[in-house]
Amino acid sequence: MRFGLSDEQKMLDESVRGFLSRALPLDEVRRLAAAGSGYDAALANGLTEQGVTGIIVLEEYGGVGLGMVEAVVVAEALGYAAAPFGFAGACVMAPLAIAKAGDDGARSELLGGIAAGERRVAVDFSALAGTTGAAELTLDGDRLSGTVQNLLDPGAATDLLVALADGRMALVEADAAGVKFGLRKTVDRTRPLGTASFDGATARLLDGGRDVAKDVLQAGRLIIAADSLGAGQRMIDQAVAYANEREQFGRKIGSFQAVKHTCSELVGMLEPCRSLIWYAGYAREHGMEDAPLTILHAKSHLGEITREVSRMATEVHGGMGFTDLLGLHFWFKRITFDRQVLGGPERCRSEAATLQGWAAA
Amino acid sequence: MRFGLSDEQKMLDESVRGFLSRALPLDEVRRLAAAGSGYDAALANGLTEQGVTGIIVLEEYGGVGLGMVEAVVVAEALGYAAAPFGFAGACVMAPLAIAKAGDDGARSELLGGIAAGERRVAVDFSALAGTTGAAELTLDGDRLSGTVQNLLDPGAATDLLVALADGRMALVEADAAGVKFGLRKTVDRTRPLGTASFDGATARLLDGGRDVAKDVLQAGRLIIAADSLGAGQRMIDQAVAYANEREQFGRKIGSFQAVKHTCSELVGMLEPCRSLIWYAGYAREHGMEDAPLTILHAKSHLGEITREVSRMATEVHGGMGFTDLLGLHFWFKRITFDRQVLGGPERCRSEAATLQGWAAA
Amino acid sequence: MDLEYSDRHKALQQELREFAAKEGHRSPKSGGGRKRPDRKTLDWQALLLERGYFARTIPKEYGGYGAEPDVVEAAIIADEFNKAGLYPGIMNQGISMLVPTLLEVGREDQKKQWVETTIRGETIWCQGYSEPGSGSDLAAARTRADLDGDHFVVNGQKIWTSSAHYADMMFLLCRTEPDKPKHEGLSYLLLSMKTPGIEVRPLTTMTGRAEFNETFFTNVRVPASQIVMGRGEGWRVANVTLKYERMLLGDPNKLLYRLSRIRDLMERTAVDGVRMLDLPEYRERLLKLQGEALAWKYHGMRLLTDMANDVDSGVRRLIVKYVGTMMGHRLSSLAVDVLGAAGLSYDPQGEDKDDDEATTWHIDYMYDIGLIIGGGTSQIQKNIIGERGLGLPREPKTQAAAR
Amino acid sequence: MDLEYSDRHKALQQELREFAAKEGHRSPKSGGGRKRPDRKTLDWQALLLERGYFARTIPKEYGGYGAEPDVVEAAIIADEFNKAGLYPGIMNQGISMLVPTLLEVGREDQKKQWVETTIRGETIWCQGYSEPGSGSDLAAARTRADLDGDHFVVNGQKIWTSSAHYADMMFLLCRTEPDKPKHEGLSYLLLSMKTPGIEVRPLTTMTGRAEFNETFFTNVRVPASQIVMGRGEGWRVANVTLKYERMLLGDPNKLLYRLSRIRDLMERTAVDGVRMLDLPEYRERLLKLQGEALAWKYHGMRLLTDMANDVDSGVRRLIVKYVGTMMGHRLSSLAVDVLGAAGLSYDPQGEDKDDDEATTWHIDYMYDIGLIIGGGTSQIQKNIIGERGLGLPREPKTQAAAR
Repeated sequence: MRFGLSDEQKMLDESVRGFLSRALPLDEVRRLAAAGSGYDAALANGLTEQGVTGIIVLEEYGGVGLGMVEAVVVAEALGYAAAPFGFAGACVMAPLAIAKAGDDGARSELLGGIAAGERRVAVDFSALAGTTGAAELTLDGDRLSGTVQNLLDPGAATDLLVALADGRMALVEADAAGVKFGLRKTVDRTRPLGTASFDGATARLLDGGRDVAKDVLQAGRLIIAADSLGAGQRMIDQAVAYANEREQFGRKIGSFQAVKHTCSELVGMLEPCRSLIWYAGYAREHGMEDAPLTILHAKSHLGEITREVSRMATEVHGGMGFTDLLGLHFWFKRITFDRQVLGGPERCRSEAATLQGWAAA
Repeated sequence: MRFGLSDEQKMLDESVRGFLSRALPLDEVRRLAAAGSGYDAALANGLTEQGVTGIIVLEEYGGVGLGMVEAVVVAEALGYAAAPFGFAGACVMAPLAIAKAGDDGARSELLGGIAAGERRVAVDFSALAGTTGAAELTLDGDRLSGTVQNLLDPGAATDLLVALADGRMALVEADAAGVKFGLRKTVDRTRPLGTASFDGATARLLDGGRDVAKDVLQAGRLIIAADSLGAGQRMIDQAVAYANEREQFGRKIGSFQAVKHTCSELVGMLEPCRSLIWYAGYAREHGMEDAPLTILHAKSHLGEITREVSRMATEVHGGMGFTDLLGLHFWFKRITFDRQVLGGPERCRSEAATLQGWAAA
Repeated sequence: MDLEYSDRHKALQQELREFAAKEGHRSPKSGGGRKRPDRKTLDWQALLLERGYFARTIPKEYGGYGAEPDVVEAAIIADEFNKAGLYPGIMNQGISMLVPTLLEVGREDQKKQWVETTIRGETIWCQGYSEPGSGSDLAAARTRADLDGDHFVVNGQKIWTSSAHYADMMFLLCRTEPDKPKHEGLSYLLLSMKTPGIEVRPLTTMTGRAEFNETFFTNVRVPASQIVMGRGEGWRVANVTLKYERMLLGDPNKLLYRLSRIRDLMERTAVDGVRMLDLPEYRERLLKLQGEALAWKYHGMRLLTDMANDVDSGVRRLIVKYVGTMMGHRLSSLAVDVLGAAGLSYDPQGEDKDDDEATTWHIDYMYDIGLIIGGGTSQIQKNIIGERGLGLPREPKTQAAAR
Repeated sequence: MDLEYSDRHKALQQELREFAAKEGHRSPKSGGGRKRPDRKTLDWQALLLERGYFARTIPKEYGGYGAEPDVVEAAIIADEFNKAGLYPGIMNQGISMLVPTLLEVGREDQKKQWVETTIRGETIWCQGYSEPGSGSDLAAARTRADLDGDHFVVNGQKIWTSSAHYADMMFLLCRTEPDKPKHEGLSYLLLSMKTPGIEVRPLTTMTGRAEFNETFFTNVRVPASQIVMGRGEGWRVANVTLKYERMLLGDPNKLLYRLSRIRDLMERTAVDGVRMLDLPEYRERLLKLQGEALAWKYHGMRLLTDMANDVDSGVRRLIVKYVGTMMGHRLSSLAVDVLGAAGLSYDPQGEDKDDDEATTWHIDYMYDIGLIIGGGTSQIQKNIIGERGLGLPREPKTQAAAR
């Protein structure tokens, strides 16, 4: 009986973090951010070797066959590294949607490619997530029309998975006829969003009902929350290190209560979030009754906390935090992005109220 | 052209504050709080001599004939002193209601008594204010029935003024037949609330329409906000003095950034509130268009700010702030009271939204 | 992560439900902690100890149940007691603070002598730490204990001795080595409150109740053997106690319980005919706090796991008191707002009686400030988190202090 | 309190409305402050100066309008310009910071030389204060200026010199008396950016734009007469400038304008067909900020009155920068949330072009952090408020620093 990572989970964590810290020194983050595609073949291959692309894909389909606890561990590591890599949509929501709502044919055709890093699926669930820029889609038989603006993980996408407001999901190939697909730069240069317009494009219908689509959305929200946890932790670690190093007024600035107490507050805010994320992953994996509620709170609470963390940790760095020089802003922007996608804190709390019968649906 | 008090207003301020600081040393506050009636004849007589009871009553009725700026100045002074004295209801809302909705007879009969400190009118506007414990009242001709729970300024009340949900107001004598009137102790021992039940009691109808009743309510809210400003300022002054005096770890605690910065944050929060209160008083007095909005914000913003002030200023005092010894808690409780009566911050903001057309009425 | 119920857990859950059905009527309504437990409470406590629903992991030789630590078991017990509305057992300073301290650093004979009677609720302890001149600066304690033969002779004054007026015993931080540097001159003594020379005076707080005392010592003789660890090691022992006190002050179960009470209150309370729960401005506050409290709940489970596995939780533990007490205040703030004007009523009934709902919440709202301050203020906690938890440099010695 | 419009005020209001109708078409869309004003902006600025809608209270001999200070007049002008959507005039560091500094402590010849061309927008200034090693500890500046005959010779490096790449002049804080204690060894020089030996390198910030520069000085010769006040008095002059900078950074009009833009945005933005303004969780945040911003507006009017009456505003002024910049960040935070996922687009166009709405808000959201830090961080501001404003004791000298 244990609340915490197993030895295997710790090994996974160390392995992925080790790889990322080697693969993504600050200069490399900077280079990839400047390119702005949200995808780098070498990085993606390395992560594929780490098992990241197939983390939740069953072994029979060529995946690693692990669960949501492992997925949040990976997500935190990716956030910590500000990795220009699409995970929440491409490696969690997409395979989950296919596994839950696809037929045997879809599963065997698609999941292996995802696990192998060959298929990269951008995902838009705005029609269900309560975001601005909602998807406007119609599906007539297998013909998809309409537009989306918030495709997660569009970098080098081979396929696009979109959810309709009624819970049907549709998968189309990115280069299919009738599809116009492009990237839009976001404030987080490590992760663009995608836009697409569909004009009667041929789609594969994944219809597991609205509950399945919402469940896929919840999984994505949890992963995004875990990503922001990693980004927040990185900012705190950098703030503490800077406070231990920078001198002003003849002293290490960390010896001033103003700075020291800020660092203490940061840890007081963020550290409990890790347990919330772990528990939500565990509850989701084991189909526990409180999983959806916990995930909604994970997304909203992390959104609130990491915003404060991103400001306060930057403040600890003084003017240097505001420059491009230390690269601290990559994590600031990562946090900015994570807060807004798949539904912000207000939206997730509002759903949590409905879920508990505290507000009318 | 001047944003600030005139010389006359400053003199009034100094005079009332001077009187209160002589009349209400901490021991006297303690004694009157223990008695708990919210009224003391000697104090009330002194304040009457200061012109406080007649501050907004026209000179032709025996009052001082001043306006809402002077009234907020007095209210701040009363809050600063934690004076066990009913001002918002008895000396502002009541004479305002009579002046605005009473006929000539009512005015000449009642206003002089209020100004002279002989008539003390407890006031309940819960039916309009959006508080818990709302008034449940019916008025049949001149017969009042029902109950109220939140009578402001009930100490030694001679009359009770209640507002109905439709905006009619009724004035009954506290000892009239069919009236059961009593005090209930609140957490703020300097100010009880009153409860009353009416069983066909003879009432004097003051019907100026709903707008007049709401205007009276707004005046009361502004006065309560000004009271909490005074209480908050007192807590800050005491915190700063304590930080300059108490030593720990071989230093004045005010030399620690943790304490110093807390004091600075307190001033940063509260000081702009004074301008908001002054402006709201001025706008209300001169019938400016933005007066109601400003008052709603004054009540809600002061409620939020002074809660933080009450906690943080207590924290500066450490354990001593939590004891009864320094009496700091009288102001803490004053702030607690002011936040809840006549509609809390959430309610006032909600009204402000409606007023601006940001929300449906 | 491994939180699934094994067959053993399912059996425990079943057992608890049967226990609640069969024995639940014997539970006292509330046990206080502010007063000496009555007969009913003591009997209930004995029953809980026998069944292992209290002090479950304390070794049998000290009166506990002797079970292996298990986070899920602890959660199941808390949960079932909560659901059935059963009193979960006595929580006082002896049980929450002294017992774990003795188990960690006490002598064998001290554990034998004090743990069992304390967890049974028979021996009541109070804490002799703070002094009027040294609140945050605890190590500056000036209460003296001078060795005279085989006794210490104690002279001085303590403040915030919460249950001193009915306690049997005190754990006392005092200065036995006045010539040594501040932190090295302290010792930690256990003494009977019946020893001649002790005077207890009630201390009224902002709640209007005398929840605390000042305690005066005049030539109070304490056998020298009643020291925990050695002379000059009092600061170390005191820090062990503080560790447990700070855990207690941030207890997530208390906060979750409070949250559910506020939700109930919001369902029952209406303004202009609309339930507070249906007013989005209030509901949003409740939801924000629910998110915080859930994170805190799982953080608490993580800490329990650390403890069961003898892992040092480091900064995770150091944040508990600061974060937990602030959250408590935010919760009681919401409750007080929901009560609103009608709920400004305040009429505390004293230690032995139940208070009405509004009074109870206002007491909590004020007492929470006391908790933010007591046991080391938030400022002290943030020093500790930063220095011990994050390795940030201490404040340099000042010229004055260096003198 | 006296805020009523006299006949004179009503006339001014009328005059402004006629001005807007007749001359409004000549107003530039936005004037920047991040770039050199163009011809259209300079012409507009000249018109405003002529009418007294800018620099209204600056004496005529320095190119101003020479009016008596009047809070209501200032408010009417701001209000009418706001309503008509007219550009209110150039705001740059020369105008907001150097001009009031010179008017307060400059020599007569310096005022004559610099005030008029600066307020006309013809002379652009940048600020040479911070250095890489001394951000918060401004008085630790190490850039040297050694007297050589009738010139100072400047060597060193400055950072955060925002408009250095197109500025004509710099006001520079530098060390002229290296043997004197830290705060007494500084002087405040005015120098041309065309002087040989100055190198300006762009400094990119988190917004991705090069809003600032680093400026390097190698044997830069500055006539000794170009000093403001005397040698060793630079810290005093710098603090005058900082006073005005900090006022500027907390400008309530900017915050109110931002608030009204957010309200518009909330009317235009919808989620699932519901306007954000109709979502109570967002509306409540807007209302809270409106309350804060209104208090701030009237606080600003109070400060203007103080200034007009030569009253020292004390702590009221000292809070401006800290409170105003934090409020700015809370406002831009709400804007960024209202924009949501669709509004994550970010594509700054550089200094000379207009950015789209989402990009503009994200720039503000980040730039606000820079404002919280720049001009003295919030921590420094709180030291100043506590020590200068409230009379709290300074931190005692540390043993290390005392050495």
